Amino acid sequence: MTKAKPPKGLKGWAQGRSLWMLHFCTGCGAIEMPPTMTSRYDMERFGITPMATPRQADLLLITGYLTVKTLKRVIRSYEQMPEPKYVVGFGSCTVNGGMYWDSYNTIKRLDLYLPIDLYIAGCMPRPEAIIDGFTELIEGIKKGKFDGWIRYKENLEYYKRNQAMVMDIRKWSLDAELAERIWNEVQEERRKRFERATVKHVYELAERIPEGLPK
Amino acid sequence: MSLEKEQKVVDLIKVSFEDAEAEIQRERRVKVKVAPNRVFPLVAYLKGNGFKHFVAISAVDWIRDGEIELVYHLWNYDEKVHVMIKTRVPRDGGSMPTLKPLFNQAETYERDIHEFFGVHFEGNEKLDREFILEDWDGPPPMRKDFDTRLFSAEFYDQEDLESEALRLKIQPYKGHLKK
Amino acid sequence: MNGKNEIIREFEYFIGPQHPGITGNFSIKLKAKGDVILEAEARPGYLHRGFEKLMEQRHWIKNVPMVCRICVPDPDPNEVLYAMGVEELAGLEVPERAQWIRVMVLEMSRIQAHLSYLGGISGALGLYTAPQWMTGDRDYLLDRFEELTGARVYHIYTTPGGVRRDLPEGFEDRLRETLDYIEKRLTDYYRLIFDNPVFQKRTIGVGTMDPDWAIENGVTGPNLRACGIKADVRIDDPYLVYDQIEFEVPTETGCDMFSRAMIRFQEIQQSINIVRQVLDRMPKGPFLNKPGNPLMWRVPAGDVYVRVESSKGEFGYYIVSDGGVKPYRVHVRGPSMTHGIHVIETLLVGQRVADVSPIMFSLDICPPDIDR
Amino acid sequence: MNAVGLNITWIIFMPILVIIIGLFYLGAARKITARIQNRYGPPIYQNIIDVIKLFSKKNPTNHGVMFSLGPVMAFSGMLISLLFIPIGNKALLSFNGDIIVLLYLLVIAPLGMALGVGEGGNPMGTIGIARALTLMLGYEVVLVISIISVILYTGSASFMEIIKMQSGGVGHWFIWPLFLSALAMDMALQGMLGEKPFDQPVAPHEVASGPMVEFGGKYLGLLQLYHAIGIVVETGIFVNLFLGGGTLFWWFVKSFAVFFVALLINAVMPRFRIGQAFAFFWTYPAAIGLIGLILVAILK
Amino acid sequence: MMKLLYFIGCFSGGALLAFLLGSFSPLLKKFITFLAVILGAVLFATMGTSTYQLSLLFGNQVIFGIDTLTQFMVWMTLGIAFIVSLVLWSHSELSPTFFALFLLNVLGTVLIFMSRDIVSFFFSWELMSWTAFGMILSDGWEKKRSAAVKYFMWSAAGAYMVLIGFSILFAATSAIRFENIVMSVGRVSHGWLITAIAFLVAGFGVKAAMMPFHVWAPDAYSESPHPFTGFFSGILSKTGVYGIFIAFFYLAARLEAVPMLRVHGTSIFGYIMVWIGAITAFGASLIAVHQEYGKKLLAWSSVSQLGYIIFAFGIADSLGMTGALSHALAHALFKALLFTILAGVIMRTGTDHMASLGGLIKRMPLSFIFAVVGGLALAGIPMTIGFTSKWIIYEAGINGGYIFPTTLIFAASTAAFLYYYRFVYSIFLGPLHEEHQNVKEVPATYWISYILLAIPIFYFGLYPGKLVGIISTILQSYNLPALTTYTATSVTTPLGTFNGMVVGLGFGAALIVGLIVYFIGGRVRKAASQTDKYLAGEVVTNEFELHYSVDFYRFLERKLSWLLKISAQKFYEFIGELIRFVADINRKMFFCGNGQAYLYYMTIVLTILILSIWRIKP
Repeated sequence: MTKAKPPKGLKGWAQGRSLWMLHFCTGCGAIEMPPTMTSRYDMERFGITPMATPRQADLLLITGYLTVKTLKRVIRSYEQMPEPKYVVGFGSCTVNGGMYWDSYNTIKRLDLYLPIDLYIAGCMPRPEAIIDGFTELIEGIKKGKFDGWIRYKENLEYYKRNQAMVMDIRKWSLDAELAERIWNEVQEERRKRFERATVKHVYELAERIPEGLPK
Repeated sequence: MSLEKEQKVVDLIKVSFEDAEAEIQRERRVKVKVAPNRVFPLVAYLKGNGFKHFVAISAVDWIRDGEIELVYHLWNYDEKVHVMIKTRVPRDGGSMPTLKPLFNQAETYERDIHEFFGVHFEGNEKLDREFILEDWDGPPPMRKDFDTRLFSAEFYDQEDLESEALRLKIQPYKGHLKK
Repeated sequence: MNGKNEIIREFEYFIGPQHPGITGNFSIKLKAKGDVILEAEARPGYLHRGFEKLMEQRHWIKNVPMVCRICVPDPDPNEVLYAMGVEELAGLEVPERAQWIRVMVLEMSRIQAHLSYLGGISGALGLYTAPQWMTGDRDYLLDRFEELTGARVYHIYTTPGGVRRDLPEGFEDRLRETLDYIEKRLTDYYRLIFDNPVFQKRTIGVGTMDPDWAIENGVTGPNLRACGIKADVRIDDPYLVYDQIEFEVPTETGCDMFSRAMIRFQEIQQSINIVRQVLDRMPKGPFLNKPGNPLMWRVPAGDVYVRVESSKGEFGYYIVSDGGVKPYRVHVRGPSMTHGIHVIETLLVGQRVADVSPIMFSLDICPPDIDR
Repeated sequence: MNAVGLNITWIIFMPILVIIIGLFYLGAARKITARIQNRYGPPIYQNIIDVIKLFSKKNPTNHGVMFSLGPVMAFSGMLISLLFIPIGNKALLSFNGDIIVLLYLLVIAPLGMALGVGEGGNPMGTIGIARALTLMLGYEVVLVISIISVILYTGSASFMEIIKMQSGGVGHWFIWPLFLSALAMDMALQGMLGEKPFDQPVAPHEVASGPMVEFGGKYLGLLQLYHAIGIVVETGIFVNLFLGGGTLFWWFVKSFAVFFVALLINAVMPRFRIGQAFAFFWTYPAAIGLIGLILVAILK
Repeated sequence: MMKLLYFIGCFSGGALLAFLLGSFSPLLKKFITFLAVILGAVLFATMGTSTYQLSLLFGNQVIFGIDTLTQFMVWMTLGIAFIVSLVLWSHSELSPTFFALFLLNVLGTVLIFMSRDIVSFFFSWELMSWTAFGMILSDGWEKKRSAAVKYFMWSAAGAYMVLIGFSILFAATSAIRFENIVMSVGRVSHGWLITAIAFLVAGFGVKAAMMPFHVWAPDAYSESPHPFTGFFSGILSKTGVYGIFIAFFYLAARLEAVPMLRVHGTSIFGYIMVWIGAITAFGASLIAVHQEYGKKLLAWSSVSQLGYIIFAFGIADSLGMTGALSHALAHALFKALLFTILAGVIMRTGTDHMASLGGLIKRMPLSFIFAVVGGLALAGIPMTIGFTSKWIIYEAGINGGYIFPTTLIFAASTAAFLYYYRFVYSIFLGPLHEEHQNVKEVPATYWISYILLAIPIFYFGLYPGKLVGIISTILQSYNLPALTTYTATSVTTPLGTFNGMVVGLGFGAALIVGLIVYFIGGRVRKAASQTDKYLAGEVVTNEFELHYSVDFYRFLERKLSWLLKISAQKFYEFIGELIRFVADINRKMFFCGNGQAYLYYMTIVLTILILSIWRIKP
C-alpha cells in the first residue's frame, strides 16, 4: 500500500478552505461552538460548517473531557470518516484529564486512543481561541503538516491496544479480526490492572489534614 | 418566622405514624426518621395530603455505621413545605420496596441509586438495565470504599509518556505564536 | 399469497449521541412503525464524570470551580446552590450586597439560557435565522459576565460567604445598555418566531402533557408553568432577596411546545425587569464574608436541601457534612433528571418521528444534569 | 428555429458553464442567508472549493455497485435535462423541446439517487427519499396545472415557440396575463428547489441530512453538482415559461432573481412537517393554479 | 378454414394431453404446453389476414376473421403466453389442470380477437372467463375462495351486460355478424343504440376494471398463481379494452351522427369515459401507494394503468386512439415483466410481504436490474415504451382541452413513482435479513423471459415512430382518424414532437460523462459489514431491524385518508346487505306456510302476466 501523504497544492488548499466539522458535541466545550458558528464570530467565513454524519465530515472536534462511553462512539465515528481527517482536542481535559484527573469514568490522555492534530488550550476555549486554532489548522493543512490520519493507519496496532485497555474493541471497531486478536492479547493485562484498581480501600475522611500545616 | 405551617405537617405525620420522629429543621423544612418498611405507607399518606411533588431520592453511604441512608424528598405546592423522609438500609444486601406505584418517576432515581450504591429495589423492573455506566463490572462507584483516585491512577495508564512519544515521532508542537 | 401473517419487526433507530437533533450528548432509542413512534428509551450516561464522588475528595472551597461545570448552558444556579447550602450548614452570614449581586447573576444567567433555548427550538424546526440572531445577542450578555467574573460561561464567582469580586466601575451602565438592547430585540424575535404561521403549525398541539400528570411526574419550572400551574421556587421557597423584588410569574395553559417556548420568551422580559430592580436598589457595603483558611475550614455536621429556580426547572442540592474539611456527600438533583428520562419517554410515544428533536428541545433537556 | 440544434461546441461548453454558475448560485445563496443572519458568511466561490475538496477525498465508504451508480445517474440525469431546456434562447438538443418530455427527464435524476440511497441501506436515507417523493407528488400537480395553462394559452407545448411568443420587451412576458399560474408555479418551485419550508427530505434535525446520509467524498461531490445544475434547470423552466428567457446574460439574471425570491422565503421560515407540506401543496397553490387554468380556458 | 381448425385443435388438444399425461411426469406437461404455444404461434403466422367460416351444428355459420387489429392483439397475447410458458418450465409444483386451463385460456383469448360475430365472441368470452376462474382456484380452494368467487360473480355480471347489449343490437338489426350489424345499424333508433352501447361498454368495462366495476381486479390478480398473473392482468384486461374498441368505434360507427351533446369534440359517451378513466387512474394509483404486499401493489397499479387506456379511448380523436392502443401494448409488456419478477422473488423467498423482504439486490442482481427496467417503463421514463404511450396520451388530453382529467392523469403518473420506488426499495434495496442470506438467483427460464420482455420495451422507446406506425395502419383499416406525422424515431403532434433516439443517445452520452467524472474521485473503501452505517454513532447487531418499509408513506396516508375512505368495496357490501335484507323480508312474508296467502299471491302474479302480454309489441 503506497505510503499515504498529506494533500498538497490545490488539494491541500481546497481541503484547508473547506473543512466540514462533524456535529458531535462530546464534552462541555460544545457550549462555545454555537457562538463560534453564529453571527458574532462566524467560523463559516473559513468554510467550516457542521455536518450531520461522519461520512461527510473531515474534522472531528473533541470538545472537553471524554467519558469511556463517549470514547466508543467517537472512535466509531472517527473510523467512519473518509480520509484525510483531522482531530482537534479542546481544553486541558484531552491533554491530561484536566479537572477530572481523578475521575473513574473519564479517559486521561486522548492521544493514546486517537491521533490528535491540534490542541486548543483553555478550560473551555473561548470563540477567539477556537478560531485561532482553526486558522492554525487551515494553514497547516495547506502546508500538508497535519498527518494524524496517516499515523492512525500506520500505528493501528498501538492505538487499538490502548483502546482495548478501556473498552471492548471487538464491538466498536470496523476492522473485526485485528480487534479480535488484540483483544485476546490484552485481556490478561487488563484484568490484572482492573484488580489493582478496584482494591477496597476505606480512607478516614475527617482526619485527613494536609501535612506541614499548623493544626 | 412563625413555624405553624411546619408544625401542622409534623402533627399530620405524628397523627398516624407514632414511630416516626418528625422535627422541624428550619422554615419550610421538616425531617422525619422512619423504619424502612414504613416508608411506602408514609409516602402514600403524605401524597394523599397534598405532597404531590416527588423531588428526589438521595442516598448517603455512612460507612462507619455500615448503613446506607435513603432520603425521600417530597414537596407540597399548597403548604410550601419540604419533607425529608430518612431511613437506614444495611450497606450490603439492603433492599427497599419501589415507589413506582405512587410516583412512577421514582423509578429513575432508584435505578440511579442501584447503579451507584448497590441498593436493591424490588418491583423496579428496569433495575438491571444499564442506566449511566456502560460495561462497568467494578463495585458501585459511589460507595465510600471505592477509591476513585486509586482507580484513575491504576486503570488509565499514565506512566512515563516520553518513550511512547519518541517512538511515534510526535514532536512537541512548536506552532508559530501570533506576534 | 398474502394470507400468511409475517412478523413485522418495528423499525428501530437511534437519535444517538452523534446527531444534530439533540441537546448536548444524549441518546434516545426509538421503535417506530411508519412515522409513528411506538416506544422510546432514553439512554443517558455519555457525560458522567462522577461529580459527587470527586466533590467528596476536595475541600469545601475547592469544590466551587468544580460545581459550575455540572449544567453547561446555565452554570450559575449550581454555584449559588452550593454556596447557599454550605452557608446554611456552617451558619455563615452573607452580606446584603452579595445577596443582591447573586440575584443579578442568577437572572442574567436565566436570560442567556432562555436565549439559547429559543435558538435551539427554532433551529430544530428549521428556522436557522433565529439561533443566529439569539446566540449573537447572547454574546453581548456574556461580555458583561466576562467583565464581572472574568469568564464567559463558567464564572466561578459565587463562593460560600458571598461573591469573589465587587462590580467593576461603569459595569451598571453597560449592563443597562445591554439589557435595553436585548429588550428592543425581543419584538423582532416575537415576529420572527411566534408570529410565524409555520412555527405555529409545527408546535401548537404537539407534545402536550396533562397538568396533573405533569405534577405527579416531577415536571418543574417553565415546563410546568406552561401547563397553567403557577409554581416557581422563587415564590414558593424564597431564597436570597427574591421576597423583596416584585415580579410576576408568567403561565400559559396550552401545555404544548408553543406555550413552553412562549413561557421562556416572557421570562426573559421578567428577568430583565428583575435585574433592573436589582441595579436600582442594590445596597452598598461588603460583598464577601471570608470563612477563614480554606484548607482548615470545617463545616459542622448536618444535612441540608437547598433549591433554586434554574432556567430548566427546580435545581436542588442535598449536602451532608460530617464535620470534616470535605463534604461527606453532595447529591445534585437536576431538573432534567425527570424531564430527560421519564417525561420524554412517555411524551414521545405516539408522536411523529419528525417531532422527536423539537420536543426534546422544547423540554430543554440538559444531559449533564442526568449524568452528573 | 433550428429543429435539431446540434451545434457541438455549444453542447460541450454549456454544461460546464451551467455547473460553475450553479455552484456560484449556491455560494451566493449561503452569502445572502448569512447576511440576513447578520454575519459575513463564506466567500461566493466556497461551493467550488467544497466540490474540489470532495473529489480529492480518499476512500469514502461504498455499499455496492448501485450505491455508486446512484449519484452518477443523478448527475447524468440532470445533465440530460439541462440539454433539453433552452438557455438564452438556444436549445441544445431540442427538437423544438417539449415541456412534458422535460418534466419526465427531470425525474430520472432523483430516481437514480433514490436507488443509490436505497442500496446504502440507511433508514434515514430511505425516510428522506419517501419524504422527497411525497413532496414531489405534492408540487408536481401544481407544476403541471401551471404548465397546462401556459400550453393552452400559447397552443404549443414547446419551449422555443413559447419564448418566441414572449419576445419583444417586458410587456409581452406571460407573467402578466398568466399571473395566477406563475404564482402557483413559484410556490411549486419552492418545493422543487428544496428550500424551506419544504426541505423535509434533507432536514438535519429529523433525518440527519436525509438521502445524503451515506454519501461521502466524491459521491457527495456528484450530488452537489446535481443540486447545482438542478437549481439552474428548475429556475430555467420558470424563466422560459413566464419571463421569456432572453439572451444568455439576461437569462441567468432572471434565473437568479427567481432563486433569490426562494432564498428570502428560505431564510425566515421553519419547515413544515411532511404531511402538512403535502396538504399545503394540494390546497392553496393547486387552487390558485386551477383558477388560473379556468381563466385561461375561458379566455381562449 | 382448415388452418383455423388446426389452430383450435392444437390448443385444445394440447390442453387435453397436458391434463391427461401431466400427472405422470411433470416434465411432460410443461413440454406440451410450451410446444402447444409455439405451434399455435407458427400456425397463426401462416394464417395471414383472411376470414374463416365455421359451420356448427344445425347449419348456422360462425365467422372468425383476422385483420390488422386482431394481429396486433393476438401477437401480443401469444408473446406474453410464450413468456408464461417459458416461466412455467421451472414451476413443476403446479397441477396439470393448471396447464390445461392455461392453454384453453390462451385459446379463448385469441378466439375473442378473431371472432366476427356475436355467438363466437360470446362463446370465446365465456371460455376465457371460466378458464381464468378455474386457474385462480387451481392451487387450493379454501385459500382463494373469496377472490375466485368475487371474480366469477363480476365476470358473470359483465358477461350478462354484454349479452344484453348484443341481444338489443340483434333485436334491432336481426344480424349476427358484425359487418352486417354495422351495415344495418342505421335503422336502430337512437335510444336503443345508446342503451346497447352503454350495456356493451359497461360489460367490457368490468373486464377492463373501470372504476365502478374494478372491485374484483386487485384480489383476483393478487390471488392468481404467480407465473400466470402477468398474463392475467396484462392480456385478459386487454380483451375488455378490445371489446370497448369494437363496441364504441366499430359497431356504433354511426354514433357520430347521433345528435348528442358534443363536449370538446367527442360525444357525451367519450366525455364520461374520459372522466372514468382519469378517476380510475388517479384513485387506483393512490391506493396502490399504501399497499403492504407486492402482488396487491402491482394489481392496483394494473387497475390504474387501465384507467389511462380508458381515458385515451374517451378522447376519440387520432391522438387518443393511438395513445390507448400503444399503452395497451406497453402495459402488457411491463406488467408481465414486473409480475414475473415478483413471481421469481416469491419462488425464492416464499413471501411477497414487502416489509420482511429487503436487500435482495445482493442475492438476485439480475432480477433487480430488470425490475428497474420494468419500473422505468411503468413510470414512463423517456427511453422506454412507457413514455411513448404516456406522452401521446398527455398530448391527446391537453390537445383535446380536457384540463382537469389530464391533471388527474399527471397526478396518477407521479403517484406511479411513489409506489414503484416502494416496490423496488422494499424488495431489493435496504438491509438483507438473515433468513434471505442464501437466496439463489432466479433460474435461467426467468431471466431469459426478462430479456425477451425488456427488448421491446426499449425498442419502442427509442423508435416510437415504429409503434405509432403499426397502430395507425390499424386505425386506417377501421377508417378512424390516425396519427400520420411520425418518422422512425420521432413522433410529432400538434403540440410538439418527441424524438426517442435523441433522448436515448443524449442520456448515454450524459452517463459516460458522469462515469468519467466519477472516476476522477479515486478509490473507494468497501463497507466493512452490513451494519457499518451511520447510526448516530451507535453499533448494532444483525437482528436490529434497519429495514424501513412498514407504513412507508404513513404521513401521506394520514393526509389522504378522506380520499381513501371513499371505496367502492363498501358500496357493494352495502348493496349485498340490502339484497340480504330484502330477501329476508319476503322469506318471512311469502313462505309463511298458510294456503290462502299462496293462493292470493298466485292470482296477483297471473294478472300481471296477462296484462304484460297484451301491452308488449316491439
